[in-house]
Amino acid sequence: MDSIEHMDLASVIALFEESSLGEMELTCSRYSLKFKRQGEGSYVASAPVAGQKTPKAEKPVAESKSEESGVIETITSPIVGTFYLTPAPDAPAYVQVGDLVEEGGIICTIEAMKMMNQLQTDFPCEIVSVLAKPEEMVEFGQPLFTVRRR
Amino acid sequence: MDSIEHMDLASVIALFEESSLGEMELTCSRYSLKFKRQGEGSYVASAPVAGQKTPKAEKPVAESKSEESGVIETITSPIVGTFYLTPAPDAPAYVQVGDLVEEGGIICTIEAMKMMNQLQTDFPCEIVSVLAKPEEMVEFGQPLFTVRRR
Amino acid sequence: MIRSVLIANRGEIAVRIIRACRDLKIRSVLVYSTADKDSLGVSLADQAICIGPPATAQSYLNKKNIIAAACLARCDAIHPGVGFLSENADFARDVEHAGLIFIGPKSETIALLGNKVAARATALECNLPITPGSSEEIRDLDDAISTAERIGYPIILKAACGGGGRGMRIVYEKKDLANALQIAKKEALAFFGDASVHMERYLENPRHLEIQLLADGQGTVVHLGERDCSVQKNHQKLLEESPSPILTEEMRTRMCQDSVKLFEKLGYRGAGTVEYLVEGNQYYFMEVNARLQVEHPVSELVSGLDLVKAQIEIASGKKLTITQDDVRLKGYALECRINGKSAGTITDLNFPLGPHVRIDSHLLPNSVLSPYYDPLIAKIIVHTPNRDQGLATMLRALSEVRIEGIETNLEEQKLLISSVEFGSGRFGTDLYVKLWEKQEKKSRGK
Amino acid sequence: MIRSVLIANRGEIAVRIIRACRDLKIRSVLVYSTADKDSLGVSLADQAICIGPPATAQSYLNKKNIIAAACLARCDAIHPGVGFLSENADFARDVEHAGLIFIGPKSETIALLGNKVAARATALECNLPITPGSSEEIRDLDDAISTAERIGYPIILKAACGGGGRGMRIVYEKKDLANALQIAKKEALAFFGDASVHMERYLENPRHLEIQLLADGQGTVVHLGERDCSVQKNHQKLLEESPSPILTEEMRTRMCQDSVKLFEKLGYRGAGTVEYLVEGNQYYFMEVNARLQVEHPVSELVSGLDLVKAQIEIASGKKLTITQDDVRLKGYALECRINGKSAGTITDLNFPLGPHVRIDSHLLPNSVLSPYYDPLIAKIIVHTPNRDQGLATMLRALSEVRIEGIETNLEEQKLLISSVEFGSGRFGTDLYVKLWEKQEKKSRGK
Repeated sequence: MDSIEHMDLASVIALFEESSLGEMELTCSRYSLKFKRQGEGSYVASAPVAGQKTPKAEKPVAESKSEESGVIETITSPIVGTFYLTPAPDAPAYVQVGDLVEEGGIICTIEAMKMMNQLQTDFPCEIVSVLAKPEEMVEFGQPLFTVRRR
Repeated sequence: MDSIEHMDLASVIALFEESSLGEMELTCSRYSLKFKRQGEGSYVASAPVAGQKTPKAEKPVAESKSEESGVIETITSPIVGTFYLTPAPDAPAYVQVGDLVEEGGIICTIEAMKMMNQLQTDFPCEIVSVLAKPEEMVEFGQPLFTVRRR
Repeated sequence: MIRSVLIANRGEIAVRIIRACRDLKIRSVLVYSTADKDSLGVSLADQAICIGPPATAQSYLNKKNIIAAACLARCDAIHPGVGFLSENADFARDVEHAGLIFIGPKSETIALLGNKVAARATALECNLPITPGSSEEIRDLDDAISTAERIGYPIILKAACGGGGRGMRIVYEKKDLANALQIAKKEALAFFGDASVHMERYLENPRHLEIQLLADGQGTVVHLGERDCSVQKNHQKLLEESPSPILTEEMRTRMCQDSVKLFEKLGYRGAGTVEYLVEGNQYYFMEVNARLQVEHPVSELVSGLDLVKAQIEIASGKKLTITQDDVRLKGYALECRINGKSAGTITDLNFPLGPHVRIDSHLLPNSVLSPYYDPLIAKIIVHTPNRDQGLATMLRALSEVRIEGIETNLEEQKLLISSVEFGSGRFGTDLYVKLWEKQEKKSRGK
Repeated sequence: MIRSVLIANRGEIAVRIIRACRDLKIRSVLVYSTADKDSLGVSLADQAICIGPPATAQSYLNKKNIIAAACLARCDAIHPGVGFLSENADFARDVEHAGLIFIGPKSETIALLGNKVAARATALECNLPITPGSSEEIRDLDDAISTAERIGYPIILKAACGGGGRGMRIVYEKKDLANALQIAKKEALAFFGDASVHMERYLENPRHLEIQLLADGQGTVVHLGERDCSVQKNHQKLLEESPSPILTEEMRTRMCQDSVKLFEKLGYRGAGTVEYLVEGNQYYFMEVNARLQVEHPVSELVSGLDLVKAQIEIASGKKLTITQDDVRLKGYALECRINGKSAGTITDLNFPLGPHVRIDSHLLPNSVLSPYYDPLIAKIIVHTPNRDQGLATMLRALSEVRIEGIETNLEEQKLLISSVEFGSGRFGTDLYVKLWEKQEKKSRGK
């Protein structure tokens, strides 16, 4: 059985329900709970605990290690630069959603220090969505595309 | 059996249920709990806790409000001063362990600012133990005696 | 020679004094009420003695228990901090009679200055400008009416032995005078045990300035310049700065010289402050605070001196080793008081660090801001070359503060400091109310 | 005019620079590796840009990504902090070529000073005393043997382009010279890409002193006195103080004047330090640190100046508005570095507050002390009237520190500061080892 601090909510509720208790309050460093059986009065409450920083939303999704086909993966930026979907302002895009791309196919360029860095895929895939905004800065690890392995 | 801090919730609940208690509150460095048996009436609790600081050991035990005889109670110092069990250096002690004291009986003196403050009991009791060291400083709220109500 | 100090106070000022003791290698003994048993002060002091329950009358104002504790813990001296017994002449006398050193002025000085009428009279003797009014007690309604005619409305009635805004009544018209006099006398009696009141001209929107002084009681008095404490809410100071943005060098010189003169006349010993009201280019003596003040760090930063250390050294009989010429005021300091607006457990607490920032506080994460006592959480004080940089640094510091679990005045303070009015330096004691009305209007406009 | 600064660093120095930017109302952009995404710097900066994975070669040393980030975030300037790229002449040049301002010396100055042989030669031109040795590269074993004979054993071989203790070999006897020379050359090539080494007399137990300077590159150079950094462990500084307890006024004057002369000769721009070894009443030029240093707060406190602000103002083309006469060094400052001895999550963290104490840190409760980078937790710096009080105040501050979850050097630092040896001011760079041996003996004795 887990220590109190690391129990999941379902287990705590189950224990309370199985018991003959009318009310229960539990506070530990990670959370705080109050239970009261139905019909015991009108009060039902739960209280969060402050502290615990929520993780940042922009956490880059790491590329999946799986080699299975059909798996959805995220392609992230390997450098800091400006993201372009087209080789030139008036040229057509390298890829569009739904395109099938071969291994080594160019999918975008990232401009840094006046250099155009073409990004190639490591594996054959289908473009599922474009995540970065064209002509805007991308940072290291920023998700650019989601793709499906073929 | 685990120490209280490391008990799992199910065991705590079980112990409570097996007992004849109507209510239970438990606070330790890791968590805090309150239980109440079903249909125990009007008591509605609110949880304190937080500051995981363990309460100081010297916390004076509050005098019990109960008027029941036989109850063990602690008599604490109402002032800051030097604790004496005798009215004079060579005189016999006001009380000794085992003595029966009437309401208003003198049990010790506390000297402060060259004044001897005689401490009387509020109720008839038997001296169970002497907790403070004679001729040493006692602070406000410091336990001086444990007594049994008569 | 002081080897051991009993601190008869609590909160951040107790911690401040403990730190000074440690810096001086002096033992510190702190008294505390049961409500403060888990406080930072109790854990930092070399010894801590419980003196009573939460109610101040039975603990922090319990002279007998405090002095007994000092004697039993073999202390040489008692530091009263600010508030509580710090301006209680009887306490100072009892401390002296118990053979201990009272770290503060002589009890006679405290007694004299505690009576507003007597203090005004002494200031007059030193030719300090005082607000037009009676330097004596108002005898009766006729006396009140004629005095009010003479000095002009609005007038303010004050308890002769009062302080802290209590027992004051402002009167704008003659028809309200009789009733106000009656109430003021009743309040004076109720709060201070003395029905005497006196009357002064009421300044509607003055600035509050005060001159910080140090005197050794052996002939040397030095001043550390002024603090401008004009930003207040219900007579409670919120921001204090030095130098004042409105003071001319000429006015500053006169106010400082007057203050030194008064302290010389008083034979004052220790740290103390002369408070003034300023309107336009006129200043008026208001009162002497015969003790350390909450906002003392402002003067510490501009002067580079340590006022608490100085208090202890003066109390131990040392002469001041500095003269006025040695006091070099440098740069600008601003103090911001962070107060709780509710009591309770502070679940998360983070103070700003880094250059130019000093924090005086008695709270840690998971501390409880006690419902029994004043709600000060921390004093944030910055020291910079000038006011413009001081405001920027204070805003930087405030932006790093994190307090969870209780409500605070942090946002109000940010609003005040970033306001055009505070930035300009031109405002009166009504700034808080004005800005708050503005803010309310904005919220309503939405 | 600098309106926006990119900070190419991490940890407490990044936070220090962000605070300076905020005080100057300048926008701050911080680059960070994925390991630092939850750092205080990232949360305090106006913008944060991820530039690579934890490995420094791909993040904090990744010039291309850093400069690209600066351009794309429309920064005017890059502040390199300390360490990493702060003394990399190529980086400074690339920054300049990208049309950005490098907040530091000109790239040529960095290049010149990065070569120990060239730096020694320049110091010699300015008539600075240097340790007996070769001012040129050691050509071969014969050259080594004759040079060693001339200057006397023990000698030290150093990589000409080296630094940080790497590529050094101490030789006590002639018979070990051939082997040592071979290894030193190999290490120099491996670490610094250049096999050149030179030879100096090895001082066995010297003091490390350094003079802090500020120069605007437009003719004005001022010094802020010395820092004594003699307390070290494995060539890493642990404690830094100013003024030094061993320096006579006459020696101080000469060292400061020599340092100013050298910076004038170099046409130096920005903040920089001249390091010296001191033995008895002799001092020897060692090297120039052409950047900000970790221990800069010590000089900030005694001088009342803000070195990071000054760096930014100088970089923006402003002339220094102060002359040497305006620099008034006041009191005593001591810095204590609190380092982690293990990485991990800091479950509880409490820094000391109150008067005379400054804390520079980048950690909060629940922060992770990263295993990838240097283990500095906080710099605690005190400023007091004199050394005796400084030591007392530092011990007071250290006694309030609470760090849980990782191991730290807190107890070692307390031991050092409270030791008779450190208290006396008379000790060498071997103090740490000596005290530790003593402590070990004591423990064994038990």
